[in-house]
Amino acid sequence: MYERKLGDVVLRVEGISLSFGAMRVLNNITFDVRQGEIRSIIGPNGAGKSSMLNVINGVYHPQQGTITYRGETRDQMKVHHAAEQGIARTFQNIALFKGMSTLDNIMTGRNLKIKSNMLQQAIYWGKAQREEIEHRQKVEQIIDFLEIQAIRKTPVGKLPYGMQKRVELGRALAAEPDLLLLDEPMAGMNVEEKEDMCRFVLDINDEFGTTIVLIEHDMGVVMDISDRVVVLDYGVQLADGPPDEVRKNQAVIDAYLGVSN
Amino acid sequence: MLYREAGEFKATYQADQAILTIRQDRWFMWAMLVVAFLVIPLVSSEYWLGTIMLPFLILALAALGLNVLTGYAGQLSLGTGGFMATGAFAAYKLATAFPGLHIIAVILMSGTVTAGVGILFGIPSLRIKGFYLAVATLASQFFLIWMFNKFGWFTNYSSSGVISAPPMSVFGDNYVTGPYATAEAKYLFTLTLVVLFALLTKNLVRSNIGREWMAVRDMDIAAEIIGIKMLPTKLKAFAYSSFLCGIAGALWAFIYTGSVEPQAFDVNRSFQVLFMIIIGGLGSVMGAFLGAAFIVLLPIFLSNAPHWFGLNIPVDIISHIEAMVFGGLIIFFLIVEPHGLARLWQLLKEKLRLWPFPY
Amino acid sequence: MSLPPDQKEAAGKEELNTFPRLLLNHARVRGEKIAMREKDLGIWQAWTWQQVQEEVRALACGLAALGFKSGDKLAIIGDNRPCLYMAMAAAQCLGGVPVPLYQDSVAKEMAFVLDNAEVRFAIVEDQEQVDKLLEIREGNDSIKHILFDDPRGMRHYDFSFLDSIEKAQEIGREYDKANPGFFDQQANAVAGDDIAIMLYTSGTTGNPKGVVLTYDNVIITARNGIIREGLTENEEVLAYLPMAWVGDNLFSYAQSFVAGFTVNCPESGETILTDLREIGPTYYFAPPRVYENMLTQVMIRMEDASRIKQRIFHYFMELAKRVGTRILDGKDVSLSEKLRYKVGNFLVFGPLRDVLGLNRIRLAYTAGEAIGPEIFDFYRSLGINIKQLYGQTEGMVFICVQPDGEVYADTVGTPAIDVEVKIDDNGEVLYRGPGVFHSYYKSPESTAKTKTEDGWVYTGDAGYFAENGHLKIIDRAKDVGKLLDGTMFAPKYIENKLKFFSFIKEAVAFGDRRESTCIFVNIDLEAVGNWAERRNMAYSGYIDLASQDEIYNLIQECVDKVNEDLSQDPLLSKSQINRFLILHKELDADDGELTRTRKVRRSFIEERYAPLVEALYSDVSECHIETQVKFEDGRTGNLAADVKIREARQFTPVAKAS
Amino acid sequence: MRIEKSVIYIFLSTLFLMVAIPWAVGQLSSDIFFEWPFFFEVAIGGLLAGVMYSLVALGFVLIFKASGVFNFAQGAMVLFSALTLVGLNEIGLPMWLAIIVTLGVMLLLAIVIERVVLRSLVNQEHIILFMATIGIAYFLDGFGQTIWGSEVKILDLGIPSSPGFYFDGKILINDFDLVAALIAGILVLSLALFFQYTRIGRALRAVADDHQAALSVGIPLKHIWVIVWAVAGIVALVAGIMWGSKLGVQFSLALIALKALPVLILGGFTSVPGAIIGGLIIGAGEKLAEVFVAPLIGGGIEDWFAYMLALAFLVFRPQGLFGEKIIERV
Repeated sequence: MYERKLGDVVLRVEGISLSFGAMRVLNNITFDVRQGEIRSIIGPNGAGKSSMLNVINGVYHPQQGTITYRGETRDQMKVHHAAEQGIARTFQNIALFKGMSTLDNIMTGRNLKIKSNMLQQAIYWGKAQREEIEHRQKVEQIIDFLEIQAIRKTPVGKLPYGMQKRVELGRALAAEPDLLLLDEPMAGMNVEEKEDMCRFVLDINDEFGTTIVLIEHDMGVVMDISDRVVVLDYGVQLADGPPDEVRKNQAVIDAYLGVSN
Repeated sequence: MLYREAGEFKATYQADQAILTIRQDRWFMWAMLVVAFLVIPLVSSEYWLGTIMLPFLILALAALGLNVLTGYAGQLSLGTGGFMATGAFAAYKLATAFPGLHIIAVILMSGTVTAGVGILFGIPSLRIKGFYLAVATLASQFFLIWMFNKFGWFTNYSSSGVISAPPMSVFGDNYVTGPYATAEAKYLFTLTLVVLFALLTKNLVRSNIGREWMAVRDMDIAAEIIGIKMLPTKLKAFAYSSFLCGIAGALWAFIYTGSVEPQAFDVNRSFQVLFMIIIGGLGSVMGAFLGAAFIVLLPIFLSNAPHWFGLNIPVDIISHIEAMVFGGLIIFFLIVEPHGLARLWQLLKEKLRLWPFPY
Repeated sequence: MSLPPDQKEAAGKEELNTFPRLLLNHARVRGEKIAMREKDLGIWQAWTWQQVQEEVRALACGLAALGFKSGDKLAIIGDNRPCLYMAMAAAQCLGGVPVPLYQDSVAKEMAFVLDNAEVRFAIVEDQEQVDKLLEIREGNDSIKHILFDDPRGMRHYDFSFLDSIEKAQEIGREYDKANPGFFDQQANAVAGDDIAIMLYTSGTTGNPKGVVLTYDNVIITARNGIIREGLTENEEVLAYLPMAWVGDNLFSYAQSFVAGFTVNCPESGETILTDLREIGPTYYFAPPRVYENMLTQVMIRMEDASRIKQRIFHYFMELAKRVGTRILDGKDVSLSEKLRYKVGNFLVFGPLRDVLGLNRIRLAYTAGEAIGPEIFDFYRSLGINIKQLYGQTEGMVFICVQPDGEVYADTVGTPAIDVEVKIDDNGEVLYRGPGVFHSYYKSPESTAKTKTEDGWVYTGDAGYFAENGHLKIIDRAKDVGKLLDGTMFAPKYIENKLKFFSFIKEAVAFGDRRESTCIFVNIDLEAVGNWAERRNMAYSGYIDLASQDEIYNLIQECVDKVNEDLSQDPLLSKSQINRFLILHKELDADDGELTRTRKVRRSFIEERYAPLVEALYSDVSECHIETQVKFEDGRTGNLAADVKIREARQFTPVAKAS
Repeated sequence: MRIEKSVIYIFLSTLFLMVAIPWAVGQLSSDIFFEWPFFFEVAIGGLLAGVMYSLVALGFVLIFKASGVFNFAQGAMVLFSALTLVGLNEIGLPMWLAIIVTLGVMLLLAIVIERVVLRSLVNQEHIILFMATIGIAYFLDGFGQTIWGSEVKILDLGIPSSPGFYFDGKILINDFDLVAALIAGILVLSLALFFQYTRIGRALRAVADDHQAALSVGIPLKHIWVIVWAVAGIVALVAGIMWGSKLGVQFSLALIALKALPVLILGGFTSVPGAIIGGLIIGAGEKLAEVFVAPLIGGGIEDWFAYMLALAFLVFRPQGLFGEKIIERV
C-alpha cells in the first residue's frame, strides 16, 4: 500500500578498526546508514556488534577509520557530543537507573532539553515547574506509546526483564533522537515480547521517522523489519545489503551454521 | 489502615508531582510543623532546646548536605567536618570583618564560600571513584582543619585558636547569637532555616538536577550516554552539599556553641554525619532528619541509662561502653535495614496503605 | 426525590425528554460542572458540560458536513472513551441513531450488525477497529465514512473516507459558522418518541437482534431509576463495561445525561483496578463476575498475610457476617456488637473498601446473572450497599430492583417505578412499562413474538413471586426442561449454584430429555492454581491442572454440596447431578462457546463436545477428545486431552412439604 | 605481575622529586638546613617508618582483596590486639604465651565478625559493609579499653631503642626502626610466599578476582573470609606490637589506620606490593616534607601531607599505582 523510500546518508563509518591491547575487536568496518531506514548489524555473539555501537556513540575510540555523522567527519565520536547530536541508544544488558521509577527514568532521558537552572529548580516555581510539566506531558506520550501506563510509578528494579527493556527504549525515545541505536532489543524475550518490540521499533521508525540502527544475534526477527543489514563475524564484515540478498550470501550462511542458530 | 485514598485522583500534573500526594500525609506534615514551631518552643525546657534540639537541627542540615552528595549523587565523602569548619570560620571572618552584615547574609555567604571550597575538592571526583574518592575527601578534611589551626588569620590571631560569635540579631533586639540570645530565638531561627533548606533540597532532588544526580549514582556511563555531563553534575552536587554543610557549620559555631575551635569539626564529626545518613537512609531527605535524631539522642540516652538503673560507673568506662554499644547498634541497624530508618518508615507506610493486604 | 431542580420539574414534561435537549440544558444550568473524565497521559483529563456540548456540537456539524442525515445509523466501536460517548450524543443531535458494537468482536460478527443496521457512518477508537472495518468494507462499501480517535499506526492509510475525529470537528466548526442555528434547530427537532439508540443483543442463539429504543424508553426509565434510588448530580461512576451493552448505556450515558453526574473512563484495560481506586465511584454497576473476581482476589491476597492479620481479618469478617448486613439495613443490633463493628470498620472493613476503591459507594448494582449468596453478603456485610436488579435490553434494564432494607441474595426485588410484572401460566415472567422497547430492528415477527399488542414483554425467564412479594428467577424459560422422569430441570439454576464456588469458573448442565443431570466444569485457573501452589502441586497449565485427581476431589466437594442444596428444593430435588467432568479447555467467546456477555451457549457446547456428553451418559470413566481452538492472534490449533469423569454423591430428597 | 610503563615513570619521577625538591629548597631558602648525609638520614628514617605504615595498609589490602570490604576497623584491630597483648602480659602471662593467646583472640574475633556481621550483610553494597566496619571499629575501641583500661601502657620487647648507631659514621639510624623494619619485612615476605605457594593463599587471590573462582578452588566463601580476617588480625597484632613498643599502647594507635589510608590509595586497594611501596613512598615523602618543606608553611603538616601526596598520585592513576584498571563495559 505504501512504498518505503530511503533518504540520504546520515551516518557513515569508514574503515573502522578497534582493538583492546592485543585483542582486535573490529577490523576495517565500513557501512552507511540512510535517513529514515532501519539498519541492522547482525552477527554471532562476540562478533563486535556492541563495540560497533560503542564506537558510533563515542564510548570506544577506534584506532583507525572515520565516522561521518550529519556531514561532519571525525576520527572518533565523543559521548556527550553524540548525545547532543541526537544519537540515543539502548543497551544489551539493561542500563536503567535502578533507584528511580519508570517515569523518572524516562524523564531523565530529556535532561538535555531542560533549560531551567539549579536555583529555579530549587525554588520549583515558574519556569522550573512549567518545564517539569511540559516534559512530563512529552514523557506521558511516550509511556502511552509504549503501553506502559500500568508501571508508570513502579521502581524499575522491580520490573520484569521485558518491561525494563521497554522502559529503556522509552528513555532513549525521550531524547527525541534522530538516530536510535538499539543493542539487542529482543535478546532474552519470549515470542510475544519479541513481537511487541518489533511493533514498537517499526512504529517508532514510522511515527517519528527515526533512523534506527539495530543489533541482533539471531537473524530471524531482524530480517523481516530491517531495510538493510550488515553482517559481522569476529570483527570482520561479511556482508552488507538488503535482507534477502544477505540471506543468500554464502559467507553469512557458513558463519551462522558455524554458531548453529 | 489509617489511609483512605479512594477518590483522591489527580487532575493536573502539579497535583501529581506534588511532594506529598496523599491528603493524610499533607495533614501529618502540617501537624508536624505546628508542633515544631509552636508546641516545642512552648513546652520544652532551655536544656532541651539548647542542647538537644539545636544540635539535632544543625546536624540534620549537615546530614542533608552529605545525603545530597553521597545518597543522591553517589559520591562517598568523609570531608563533612572540614566543610562545616569552613562554614564556621567563613562566618566568623565575615561577621568580624563587616560588623554591619546581617546574620542571614553572613550565614548564606559562608555557605557560598564553603560551596566554592567544595567545588575545589570535588574536582578529583571526575577521575576518582568509590573508596578512593572517600579517602581523597579525607585529605580535604585534614587539610582544612590543619589550615584553620595553623594560620592565625582565620581566628583573628586569638591565642586560644577559638572563635566566638559576636552578638547578632535577626531584627530589632531579637538576638540569636551572643549572651542576649534566648534559646527560643535560637531554636526558631535555626528551625526556620533548616525547614527552608529541607524544602529546597526536596525540590532539587525531584527536579532535573536531582534525576541527573541519581542517574550518575545508579549508572554513570549510561547517564553520560544520554547526555548528562559528569563534571558539572558532580560539581553541582559537591557545591550544594558543601553549601549546606557550610551553613550547618556556621550555625553550629554561631547559634549552638557560640564559640568553637577547629577540633569541633575533626574527622569524627565527618563520621558522625555519615552515620546519620546511613542510619537515616541514603537518598532520602526525611532520612537525614531521622538519622540525626537517632545519632543525637542515642549518646544522651546511653550516658543517662546507667543512672536510671541506679548504677554508677566511672565516667571513662561509660564513654567506652557508649562507644561499644554505639558500634554494636550501628551494625545491628545495618543488618536489620541496610537502607535505613527512612526505608522502614516507607515500608510501614506502604503496609498501612495496603492494609489488610500484605501486598 | 433528589433530582436536580431543573430535572424535577422536567420529569414527565416535554422540555427535557431527549438527550440533545438534556445536553443543551446541562450546558446552560451546570456548564462548569465536570461531565466526563478520562485518565489519559497520567492524569484525569476532564470535560465540563459546556465543553461536552461544544465538542458534540462540533462533531455533529462535522458529521452533517460529511453527509450524515437524520435517521442515519452511526456505528460506535471502542473502549469507553469520552469522545465515543460524545459521538453518541452527536448522532442523536442530528436525529441519527448510534449503534454501539462490542469492540472485541471479530470482523465477521461486526459485518452482520453493520449490514443489518444499514450503518453508513462509523466512529471508532483506533487502528485495530479501523482495520476490521476496512476488511468488512472490501465485502460491501455501505459504510460511507469512518472517523477514528487515535491515529497511531495509520499514518500511511490514505482513504478518502477515513478521517480523525479532530478533523471532522474542524470541518464541523467551519460548518457551524457557515450555518448558525443549524445545530440547535436539529437538536431541538428531535422528539421524545424518536429512536434514541439501537443495541444489539448477542442472543444466546442465532444472529444478534437490534433492539430499537426511543428517547422516552431510555430517558423515562433512567429518570425513574434515579428517583427511586435518590441519585444526585454529584455521583461519580466508572465507565468500564462494553459500550454496546445496555447496562453501560444506562448507567454511564443515559443516567449521567439525566442527573448530570460525572462519568469516568479508565486509562486502559489493565489499569481498571487502580483507576477504580483513584476515582472511588459513588454509584457502581458490575455483573456478578466482577464482584466474584474481586472477592477471589481478596481471599487470595489474604492467604499470604501474616498470622495476626489473618486472625484480625477473619474475626471481624465473622462479626460482619452476623451483623454487617443488619446494620446496613438499619435493623437493630446489640450495642456491644455495634461497637465491635465500628472497631472492625476501622481495622478491616474501611481499609478493605478503600483498597478496593469501593469506599465512597452509595449504591452498587449487580445484575445479568444470579450472584452467589456469600459473595453478595460479603460486600453488604462490609457496609457496601450492593443490590440486585433484574432487567434486560428490551426493557432498558429496569424491571425489578431491590428496595433499600429488603435485599435478599436469592430474589431480584420488586417491580421498578411504573413497571408491571406478571407470571404467565407456564411460569414465564412478563413485564410492561415505560422502558419497553419499540421493536426489533427489521424483524416484526420476532418483535411480535416477544411483545404483545398491549405492551407486555416476554422475558424468556422462568420465575415466581416469593411470599415477600419479591420476584425470584429460576432460569431461562426455554432452557427449563424436564428429565425423562418428568422432574423439572433448570440448568442455569444448577450452573449458577456451581459457579458460586470460587473454584468453578463456568459450568454447563445437561439433562433435558435425558435420564439424569450431568455437567461440564471449568475450574477457575487463578483460584485453583493458587490452591494447588499452596499445596505445592506442580502443574504446567490449565489442561494439566484440570486433569489432576486432587482437583477432581476439590470439585467433587462442590458438586456434592450443590446436590445437597438441590435435595432441599421440592421442585428440583430429583435433578441432582449424576456425573461430572472437568473440561480440558476454558470456554471462550472467541470459540463461540460463550456469548460476548459470557453466557454459556449450552446447545452449541453440546454439539461441539458431543463425544464428552456421550461419555457422561455412558459409564466410561475417561474419554479422549480433540478440539480446534482459536488463539489470541487468530491462528487456530488442535487441543487433545483425556478427560476423566466422576460420579457425584446423591442425597435423599427432603419430604415434600404439602 | 605485569607492571605498566606508566607506573615505572611515575615511580621514577617521584624518586627524582623526593630528592630534587629538598635539595632545591635547601639551596633557595636560608632557614632550611640541607646536607646530603642529613638528607639520607631523614630519608632512611622515613623509609623505615614507611615499612610500619605498609604493615597496617597490608591488613586493609588483604581484606579488601578477598572480600571487597573496606575494613575501617583495621586500626581498631591494631589497638585491640596491642591492648590484649599488654593486658595479658600484665596479668602475668609470659610474653611468648601472651602473644600466642592474643593470636587466638584475633582468630576468634575473625570468626565472630564473619558470623555476626559479614554473613548477615553478604552482597550488600560496599558502602554498607564499610559502615559496618566502622561500627566494628567503635565496638573494638570501646571493648578493648573497657577491659584493659585506657591509660597508656608500656610494651617492652627488649629491642634496644635509640640512640642508634652511625652508618659509615655520618648517618644516624634508629636501630629500633631497623629491627621493626626487618620484622615487618619478614612478615611481608612470608605473606607473599603464603599467597604464592599455599592452596589457601591461591584461593584467597582467586576470590579477589571472582567469588565463583573461589568456590571452584573448593573452599567455602565463609571460611575464606574467616581466614583473611584472621590473617589481617595477625598483621594487626604485629603492627600493634611494633607501634605499641614505639609509642606505647594507647588509643592513638587506632588512628594509625588514618595513616595507612593514603598508603592504600597510593598503592592501590588490591595490591600487596602496592601497600609496601606505597608505604615506603609515603613514609619517606612525609619525613622529607616534614624536615625540608614544612618549616616554610608553619609545620605540623603530617596530618594531611600523606593524603595530598596520595591525591597527587590519583590524578595520574585513579586506581592507584598497582590497582587494576577498570574498563567501562556497556
